[in-house]
Amino acid sequence: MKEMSKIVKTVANFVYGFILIYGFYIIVHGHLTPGGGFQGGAVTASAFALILVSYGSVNSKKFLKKDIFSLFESFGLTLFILLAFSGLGITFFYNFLANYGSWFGDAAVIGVNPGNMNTGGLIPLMNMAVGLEVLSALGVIVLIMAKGAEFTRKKENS
Amino acid sequence: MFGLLETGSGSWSAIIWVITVLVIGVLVIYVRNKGEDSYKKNTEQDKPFISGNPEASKESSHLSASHIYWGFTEALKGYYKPLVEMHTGSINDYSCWIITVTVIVLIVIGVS
Amino acid sequence: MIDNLPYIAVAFFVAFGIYTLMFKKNLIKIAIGVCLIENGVNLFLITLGYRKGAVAPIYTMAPSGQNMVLPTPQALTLTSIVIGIATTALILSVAMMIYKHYGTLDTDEVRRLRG
Amino acid sequence: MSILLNNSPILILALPLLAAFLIPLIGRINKKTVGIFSALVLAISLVFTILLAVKVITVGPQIYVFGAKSSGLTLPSGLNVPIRIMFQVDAMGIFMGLITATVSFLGAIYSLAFIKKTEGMDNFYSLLLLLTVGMFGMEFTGDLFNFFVFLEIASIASVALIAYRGIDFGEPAEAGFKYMVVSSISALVVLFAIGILYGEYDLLNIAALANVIKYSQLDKIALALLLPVLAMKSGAVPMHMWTPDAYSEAPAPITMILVAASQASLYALFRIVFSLYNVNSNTLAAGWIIIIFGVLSMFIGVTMAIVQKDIKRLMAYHAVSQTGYMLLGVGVGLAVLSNPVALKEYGITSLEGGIFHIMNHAMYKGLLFLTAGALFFRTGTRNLNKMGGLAHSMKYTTIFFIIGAAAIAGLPPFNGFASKLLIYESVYKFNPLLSIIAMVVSILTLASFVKVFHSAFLGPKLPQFNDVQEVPQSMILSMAILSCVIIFFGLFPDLIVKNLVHPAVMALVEQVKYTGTVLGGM
Repeated sequence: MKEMSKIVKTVANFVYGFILIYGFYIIVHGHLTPGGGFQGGAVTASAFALILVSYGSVNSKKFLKKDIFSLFESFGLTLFILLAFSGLGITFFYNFLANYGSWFGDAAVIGVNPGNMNTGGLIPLMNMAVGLEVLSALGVIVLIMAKGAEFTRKKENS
Repeated sequence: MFGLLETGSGSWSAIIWVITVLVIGVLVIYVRNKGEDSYKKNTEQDKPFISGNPEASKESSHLSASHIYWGFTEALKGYYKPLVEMHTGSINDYSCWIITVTVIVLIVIGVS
Repeated sequence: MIDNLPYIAVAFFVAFGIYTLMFKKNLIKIAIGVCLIENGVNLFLITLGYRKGAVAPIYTMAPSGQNMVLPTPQALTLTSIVIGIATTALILSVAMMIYKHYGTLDTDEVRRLRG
Repeated sequence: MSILLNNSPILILALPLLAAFLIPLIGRINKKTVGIFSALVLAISLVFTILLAVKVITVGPQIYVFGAKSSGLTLPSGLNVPIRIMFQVDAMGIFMGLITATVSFLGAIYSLAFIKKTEGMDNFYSLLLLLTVGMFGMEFTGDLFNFFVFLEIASIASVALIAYRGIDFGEPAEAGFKYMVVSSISALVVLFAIGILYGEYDLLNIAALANVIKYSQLDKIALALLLPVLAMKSGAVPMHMWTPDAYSEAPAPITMILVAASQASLYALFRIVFSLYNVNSNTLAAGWIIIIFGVLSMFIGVTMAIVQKDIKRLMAYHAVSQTGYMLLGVGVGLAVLSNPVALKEYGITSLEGGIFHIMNHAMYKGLLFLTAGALFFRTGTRNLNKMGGLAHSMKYTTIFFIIGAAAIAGLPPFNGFASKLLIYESVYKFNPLLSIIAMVVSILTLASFVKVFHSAFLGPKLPQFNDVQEVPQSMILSMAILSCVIIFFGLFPDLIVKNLVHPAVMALVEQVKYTGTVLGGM
């Protein structure tokens, strides 16, 4: 992909941070509001896609590295499955942190509530693991597809 | 020991079968050994007799796969031609078959 | 009639998807056909859980005393969307690989395996 | 120890899942260890499966609930619904689980030597483990939506594995594309049917659904949608076209696992018609549909196999044909399900034949695909016309091929004969014509394997294969294990039928056994 005009790049620079923050917001509030790991991760990954489109695949290689993305991907997945394993004393996926008082351990109010962040037990942690996984996995997909598009363009030109 | 597998109208035991085959095999070998023994190794008895023609080289005598059952497929040409043509390899046809069969099954189950 | 509108939309989605799968000759269009059917099925699931005049099933700052729609189909739909993303990404990447080797996306030519 | 044993239904899945996610991390440190690591994990999983099988056969069906102590959730109104995701492992599920565990473990061992390329090798093993997880999940789950998720996991992983060589060659990518499209159609149709059932009964748990199902018009539609697409995933004619493409282009160990994956779909089909619908539905119609799928698969599969030149494609058509036997046996059992006299007289036997054939087929077809992979590994071609005289240099492979071919053709004393005998004799009482077709197909199977044997192994040593050697030890090991299993099953079929197959059949036939374990424990 080629670099786009200066206007696009400036706007992308400006918007990039906001999209990231919004994505992380969705990930962290996954247990309270619509959204969660996957949705937030997808939003975050769209920021990477924006950078890729506006700066072109050659320039964006400096800050979007496939290697780091795939490392984070397997890290997030492993974290998720380890969290699931951690409840194995009772059953797999058992939410032992909920209502325990410590991390995300406040008892959730049944019914209408103001939305206390500090509830949910393992669920917010799992959301974060999934969010990490999804943002990096979609980042890898976007990068690989950009690489493939490069190849097909070369083939069409020749 | 000879665990019998009940098949509803009889039973089957592989062990008995193996023992029977071994017994018959021993008998056959015994009978065969009683026969005339005029064969001698490494004489001209070993060579194939092709009406005096020279023997073809071994490499050229190998029969490749598409020649085997040529007669079978040739005789059933009317069956094979449409069947092979049915496997077009086009993804559109694959989905066509799935949809068609699903519709037929829907009708059959719905009516029954 | 107006209540059944989502189901009619589902029928259209699925019908167009099936049409695309059966008659369109481009691999990318076939990927689009799969996406269409998937969206139709997702819409079907969402509609199953909808109750008229109900609000979203989120208790955070929820208006009290109102009916909520069924959350289970929404969870199912979310899962199915996630799976759908993976499927679509995989179909498109494989289509790219096919284009790399065959130089075409026409289904009539992408059939070296047959017979 | 007991905590491990109590959690064994999930550990069978979760350990390969954890390993699949860890492998990319391990692969960064040392690429060579990933294969041994995944084989090790699958071995542990196999051990757990055997332990669980002993428990299920002796104690009874096991229920494993995710994230809670009991399967039900009592609402404030007093209504008790089985809302949680759960695994329900009965004799039939564990029967399939044993097949999956064995096959994937041997596939991993075989891959140690077979997959030579180091680039992307960690991804290969990750996907292999994910495919195993998907298959286990399909076999153990007691929840319809969960079944859909595992179906998709298995099909996505298998597509990625089929197209694994697609970077270098075009054909694997093509096969992967076709398989992906048909399997996503089938998965979406399954999801649609699940949506129909959910909309009608507000339940996703199979046992709870089976308890309330009425066979209304909507249920009929759901059944009619589920039946053909699951038959398609297991490769029934006339929707079998993806099978030869996918099986021939995947790497050989993956093809062996794909056979087991298609049987997992077959298991789901049986689960739907037996455990979910059972006698509530019109079993005669459903049974005859399955029988017709079976007969078509048997006959068209084997006749197409005779004219093939590609060795793996030929074997893939045989896989279609052998699937027909299973469908025939189980279809006859289903058709007489609501007739207790006929069920007792020949229905159970026919079901036993069909179910036993699933395991036998996974073993001998796996062995045959592995020998085909061994030929490809050494000669670099799959074309039978270019092969010849390989028995001179690959003695072990030849022996294994003979064992596999004899088993698939139903020659005594190998295992194929035992299950085919059960099918022939019981189906003959149901309808003689079907039995005769089955026998003819068996003869044609033998004929086409004679062709493969003659053109690949017999004949003079060809000059271009002068430096061909026997395959590496890990490949021989996995083929040898499969051969031993085949011979053991062939010599003592009664042991297997009595201890594994008969409980599995009864778990299918007696619906109460399936529903009772969930609803009784609530």
